Amino acid sequence: MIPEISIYEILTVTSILFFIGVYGFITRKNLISILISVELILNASVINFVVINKYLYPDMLQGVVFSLFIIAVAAAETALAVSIIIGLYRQISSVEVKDVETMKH
Amino acid sequence: MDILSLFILVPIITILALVFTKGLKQARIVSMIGSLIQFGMAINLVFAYFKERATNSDIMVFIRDVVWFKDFNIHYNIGVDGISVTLLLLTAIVVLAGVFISWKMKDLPKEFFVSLIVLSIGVYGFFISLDLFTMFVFFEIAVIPMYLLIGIWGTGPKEYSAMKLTLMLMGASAVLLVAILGIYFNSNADGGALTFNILEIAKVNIPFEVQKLFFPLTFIGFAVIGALFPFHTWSPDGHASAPTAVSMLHAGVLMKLGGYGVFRVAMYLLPEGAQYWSWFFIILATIGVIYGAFSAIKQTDLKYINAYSSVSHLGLVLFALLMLNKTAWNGAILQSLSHGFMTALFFALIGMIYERTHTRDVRKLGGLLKVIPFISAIYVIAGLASLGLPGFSGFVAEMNIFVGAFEHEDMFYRIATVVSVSAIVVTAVYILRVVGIMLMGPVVNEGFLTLEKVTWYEKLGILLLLIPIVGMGVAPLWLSDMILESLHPFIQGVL
Amino acid sequence: MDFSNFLLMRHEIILLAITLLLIVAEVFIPQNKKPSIVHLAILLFGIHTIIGFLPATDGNLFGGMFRTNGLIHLFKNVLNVGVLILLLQSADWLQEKIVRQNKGTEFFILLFSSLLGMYFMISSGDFLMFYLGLELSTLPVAALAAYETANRKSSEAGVKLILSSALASGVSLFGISMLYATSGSIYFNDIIQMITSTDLTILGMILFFAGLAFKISLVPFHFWTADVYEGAPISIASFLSVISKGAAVFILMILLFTVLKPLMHVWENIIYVVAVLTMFIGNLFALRQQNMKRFLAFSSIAQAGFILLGLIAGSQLGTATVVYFVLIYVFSNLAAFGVVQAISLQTGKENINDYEGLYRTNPNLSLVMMLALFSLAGIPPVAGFFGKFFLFTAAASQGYYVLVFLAVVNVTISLYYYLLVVRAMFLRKSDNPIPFFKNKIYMRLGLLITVLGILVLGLYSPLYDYIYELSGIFN
Amino acid sequence: MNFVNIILIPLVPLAVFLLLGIFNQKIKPSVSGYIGVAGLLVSTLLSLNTAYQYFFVNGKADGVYQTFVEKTVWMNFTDTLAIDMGVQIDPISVMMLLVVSIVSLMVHIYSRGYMKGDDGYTKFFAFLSLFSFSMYGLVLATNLFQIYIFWELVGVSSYLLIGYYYTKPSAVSAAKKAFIVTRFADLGFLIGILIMGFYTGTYDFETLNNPEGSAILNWASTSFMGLSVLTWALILIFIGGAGKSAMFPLHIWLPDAMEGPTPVSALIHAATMVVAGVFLVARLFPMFYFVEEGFALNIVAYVGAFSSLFAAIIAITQTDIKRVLAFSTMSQLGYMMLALGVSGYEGHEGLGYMASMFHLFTHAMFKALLFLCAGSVIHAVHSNYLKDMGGLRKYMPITNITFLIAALAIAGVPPFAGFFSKDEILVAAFEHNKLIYFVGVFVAGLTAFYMFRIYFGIFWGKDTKYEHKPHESPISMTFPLLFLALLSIIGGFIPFSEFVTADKAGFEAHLNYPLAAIAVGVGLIGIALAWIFYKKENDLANKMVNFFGPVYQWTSDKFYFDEIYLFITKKILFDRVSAPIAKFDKKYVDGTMVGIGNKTVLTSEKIKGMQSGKVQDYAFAFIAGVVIIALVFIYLWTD
Repeated sequence: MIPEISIYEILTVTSILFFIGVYGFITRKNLISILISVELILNASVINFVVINKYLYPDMLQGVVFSLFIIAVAAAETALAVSIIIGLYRQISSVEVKDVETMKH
Repeated sequence: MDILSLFILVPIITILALVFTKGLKQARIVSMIGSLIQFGMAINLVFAYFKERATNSDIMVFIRDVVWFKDFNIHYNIGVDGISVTLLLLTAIVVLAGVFISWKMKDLPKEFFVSLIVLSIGVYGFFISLDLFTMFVFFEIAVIPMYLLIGIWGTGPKEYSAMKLTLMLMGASAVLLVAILGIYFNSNADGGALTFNILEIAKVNIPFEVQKLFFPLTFIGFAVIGALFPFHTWSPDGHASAPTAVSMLHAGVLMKLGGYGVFRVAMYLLPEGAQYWSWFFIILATIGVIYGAFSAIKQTDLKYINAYSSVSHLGLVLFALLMLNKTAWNGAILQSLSHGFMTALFFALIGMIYERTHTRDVRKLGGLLKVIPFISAIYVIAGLASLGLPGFSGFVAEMNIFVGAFEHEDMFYRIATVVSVSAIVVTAVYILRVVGIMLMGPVVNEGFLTLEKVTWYEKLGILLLLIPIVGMGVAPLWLSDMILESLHPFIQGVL
Repeated sequence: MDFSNFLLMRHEIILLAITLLLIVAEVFIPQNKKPSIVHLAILLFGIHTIIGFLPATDGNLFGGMFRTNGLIHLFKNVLNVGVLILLLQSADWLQEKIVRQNKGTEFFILLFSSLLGMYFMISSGDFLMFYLGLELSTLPVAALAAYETANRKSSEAGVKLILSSALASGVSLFGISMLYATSGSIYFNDIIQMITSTDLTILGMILFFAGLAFKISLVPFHFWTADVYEGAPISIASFLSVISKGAAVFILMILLFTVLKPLMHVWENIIYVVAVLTMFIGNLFALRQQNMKRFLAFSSIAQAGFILLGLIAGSQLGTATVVYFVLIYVFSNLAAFGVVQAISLQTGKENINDYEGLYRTNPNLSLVMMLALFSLAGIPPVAGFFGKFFLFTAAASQGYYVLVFLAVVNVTISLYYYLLVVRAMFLRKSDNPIPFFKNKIYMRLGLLITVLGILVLGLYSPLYDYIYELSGIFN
Repeated sequence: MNFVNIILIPLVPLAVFLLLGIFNQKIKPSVSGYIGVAGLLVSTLLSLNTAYQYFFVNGKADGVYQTFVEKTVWMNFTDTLAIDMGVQIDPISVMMLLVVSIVSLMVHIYSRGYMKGDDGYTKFFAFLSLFSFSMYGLVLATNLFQIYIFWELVGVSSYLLIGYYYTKPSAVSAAKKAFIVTRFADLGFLIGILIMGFYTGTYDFETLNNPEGSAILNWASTSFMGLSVLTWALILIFIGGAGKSAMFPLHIWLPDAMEGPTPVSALIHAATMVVAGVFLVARLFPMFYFVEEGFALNIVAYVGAFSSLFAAIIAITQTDIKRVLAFSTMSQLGYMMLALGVSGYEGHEGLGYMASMFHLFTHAMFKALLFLCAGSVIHAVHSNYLKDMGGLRKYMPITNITFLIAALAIAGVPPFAGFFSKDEILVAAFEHNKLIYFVGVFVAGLTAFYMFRIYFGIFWGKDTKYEHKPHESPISMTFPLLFLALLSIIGGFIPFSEFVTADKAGFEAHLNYPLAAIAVGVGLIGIALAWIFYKKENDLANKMVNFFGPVYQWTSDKFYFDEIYLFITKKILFDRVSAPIAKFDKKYVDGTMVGIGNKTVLTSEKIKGMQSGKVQDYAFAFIAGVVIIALVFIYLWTD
């Protein structure tokens, strides 16, 4: 709860964050950096939850709790993703996104 | 078990029996027995019907109504009137004849007969059901086996023809489905419950706007299988590629579903829509009649000739149905029957000729009367029947249609009638052309001199089909009266 | 709270127990006995499935985070049956995996935890539980998609799935946050009271919807489907296309009909558009597929499009028809995948033209396949026809005749490509057809059940009536 | 009347037909011949009995011949319209019974000799019986639809008999032509029937023909394009009759029909079937006469007159004796038509009607005789062409005599039958329409000329050398000749006007000597000319040919009518209509249906790029989808 910053600024920031993540996801060449962009997207929503909770509905902690869970799940997700990517790397020794286009049409 | 459900049950049992058969001999015996029983039941049904009719004056008799899906108010609801009885008889005869004709089916005989009988189940069910949903189910059951029957046992570009036939008919049934749903959701127009029951819906007066919207869908949905111009193109290719027995069932029975459906559903449930649209479809039907006849002239493949003549003859059925009067409708039903027997007979004969000479190209044939007199003579008779010679069923049907159509008070309809009457000359042209080239004249091919004479099972098949043709032609009174009195309620419903 | 309430979570608890037990077994069963773990798993899960059918009571737990009722219970059973069939069909494949690559147990563990996730997802009472369920059901599948570590395609499938699903869940989380912002709660019951049709709510709903549409693989959120199906092991492909899709459809339906009911005037249009797109795109792509897995992938996309016709009704009729259709779809699609599985297991062939002349060598398999395809295409008298017809009825009941018409056009298109497979199996004669082979008992059992389902479910009307009265709950 | 006997008349031949037709292979030829003859004999006796009963015992009531009808419903159309099957006994039907019976019997007997040794012997007799059955049914018909039914049946039996030598392409095409041309005419007939039934509400001749009946009285009630609909109906029906009776321009089938065996030509294409048209007009005569002051009747008259002239001219130049006879038949039929056309109704006014029927009767006899003679000649020399004949009188005296008698009869030389009937016709024409009268007289002359041309050509003229000597035909063939010759001699003395008249009340007909004299004179001139040209072998004929040049060419080519028809059917109908339709069907109608399918497949090929396999493209599509949906449903589509 920061007095001189209204919820709108923060939500704007999170939205920008979200779209940065999306942009990164779409443009990065490297699978790992795509993962990072995903993290950005998730974090955008995490911040959303916390901020909305704090600014709008301060009497309950649903948003905050939610955000904790999101963080945890995100960690698991990343771990799994990285392991799969490593599995891929073992075969083609590359984590370039252009190397995962064998199946198409 | 009531007398009608047996028409579904017996084929199913036959199929189950077929599953355990080995080889051609057992398969054909089993299916022959099955269709013989069916045939007997059909005959019996006719008498039972007369007995029932004497006491019972409902629109439909032998009604059996079992709730199926109660939330949709879907019932397994069956019953017959004079019209469906005759059509059931037609089906039974054609199927039996078909079994005889395919006596020597070499490749996968068991599967062949199974699919054949599945098809017949669909047809029987369609003719007896009084519930739109059940009707639709049987309709599709009747269509799908055609794909395998043509695709596996056919000749020529069979895969193409089979696919085309199936898709066009299924597309039609898709349109039909929309129409059926439309009728269903307006069946409570008078505040009753939603229902698929034809007799119930007929009592409801569905709003004119709705009828105007859904009649064309219903009509086209059914008429495609009745080879309505310009949706007829599935039938020539389908016929040409199909094996003999299938062509017989296809032209003899399956295409009747169209006319019957139009009559039972489109005309009966949406009468105002029918009146509103009839002029338009009359034009299509008339074109079909003339067009089919003319394009038959130029064909060289026997099966194509008959396919196009079917387009012409069945165009006449739709034409008559659209005239919305009793005589014409009577003619339409009679025409369905007579065309059923005639084309079945034609295709049977063509099949025999093809089996012996290995060609269906008229230009390669000649002088068959000398070498296979029986088949050829029957072919001539069938030809004469199909060009509407008195003494055969075709004449009776066509005269009913023409007289009935001419009774229409609107000049436009009478002119249309005159136009379609002129088809009888064109018919004569293409029939006699084939007879002249193929049967008469000198024997063109030395090989023909040693052709195998007709066999007993072929004779049986032929006679099965020939007798009704002559019977209807010589003494039409009982049949046409039976149909006429079944038509009364419908006429009251429509007009 | 007294512990009898935990009986409401019967499914979840038992499944959890089974999973843990399998982990323990993995530790204790000696190497040479490993294959028997398959029998164990199937046995246990079979028992679990049967127990599932015992009558259950409705109720909530954890202050409404977890709720269950007759329909949800029924649906969990449907999922169980599906998974059981799937296990039966993939048993042989797993055994040889175990023998050759010494892996297998984790398959069950991952599969079951994913199923557990779905349980939680469909009986979730708030967005948190929903989110957890969603993730729990997605992530293990991603791992399973990459199961064949030796196979590049498999890993690629895994990568594509995990990344896309991460994005999807991110987006839908963002949406959920917006819904939270407007309604001030993550509990469905509270949201129902609070929700109003503001732009932010609609935006939130759309974002959230995208997340589920991704799992159901609706256009334009479907692209991952074909690639993942093709790369992943067949069992996983069929798991994705049947079980997870079914679960997602179910929860989407619940949310649309309850929480988002006030926004119906919006989402019915969205669904209209998406349905049309999905049916056409799915069918058009399916037309030209050669690989059976890809083929089924697109066909399953198209099927999802049909399902939306039930959702759009937004009534008890809609609920009933959707559940009924999904139930039938489970059997039909599993049958199709089962045959593909069996053949690819024996010969490694997965292309349509490999199936040429199949009927003459393996009539039974071909017949099963034909039934399955007819059921998917909606040909009477097999179950699929009834499912589709009722879906169309549901749509028509709201006056969407045009939509129904487009749908039946698509039925015709789909019939074309289903018949292409039938053509290959029945019409064509091949010079080197797939030789005759006999399936192992599990596979046969798996196929048998599906065939029975396809034949019986449609004609046996009381089942539908039962579903229909259960469906009253959400309206 | 005893209707059982009458109904048996058609049924016996039918039974014979079924018997011979079904057991075709089993029965041996000689037997089948006897069966056929026996069957016809029974019918003949029954007919004679009927005729006697009707004309002399119980037919008349207060001076007018009654009409007896016995019928039963065959099929119901509407509440009013139905097809009945039955027998109608009145003067013309009884008269026709006699004609058909006698000629048919003679032909049956004759055929036993003529067709001996032909491998289709049984089939032949089966067809003959079928024809006799149909013809009886036709003449006994009680209503338009029944007559139409048997009309078609005689048509088909004629088709079968013309195509009897079915391995001969010419025979096949002739049969086809005959059937299709008549079928085309029947189209008119059928439409006529439809109109008639629709406006009068009945098909029964009794009701239609009743001069006080509603049908005739209200003829003016509805009109179409300036004419009463009934007139249209009658014209259309007459087209049907014209087709069967080979009236111009529907005559083209008759000459080709000579491809059939000669007895067939004698029976069907000379004596019985071809007069069906005349019979039909006579059947509906009251309608023709009363409706719109006989507008339709005039058409009948002029068509008849023109046809008779036209045919007579062509007959002169033909070299195939059967074709000469065919055209002569056509010309005589024209005579009958014009006679009906100029006839009145009441009493002596109805002379033309009576004369027409009279001529029908006598013509049946002598024309059948002519054909049978021709047959026996052809039998002897195995050729139809005059050039192969000559001087046959030495070899076949009986044929020679009988042919001469027949020729004299047709030339209208007293006291032979033809003289009387022809004279009555000319009188009737003279009283009503001078133009037609002159045509008639001219035709009479031409008839005498061409008939004696072939007579001399066959039996006199050059002495052709025959490789094997021609001989007189066996008794089975000569007996019919003699019998018919007898009838051709005495037939004329029957007081026809007592029996067969338009109003069914007999009247006193007497020769009109001046007119008779003119007619006979013209006839004799014709004969004389023929004598000069063809009695002795000389080159006068060729001189004439050269003199006329092109005209001769046209006539001998029958004014190119076959070619015209051929052009219309082959070039226009087949190539300009059918072929395009067939092509259109394949190309466009079918093309569209197939095209829809191909387009779908093509589209799916086009859009495959969407599935690019790049996970980032998928993500982009995902986000784009979300954004677009959001924009659309938040800003555009907000209802």
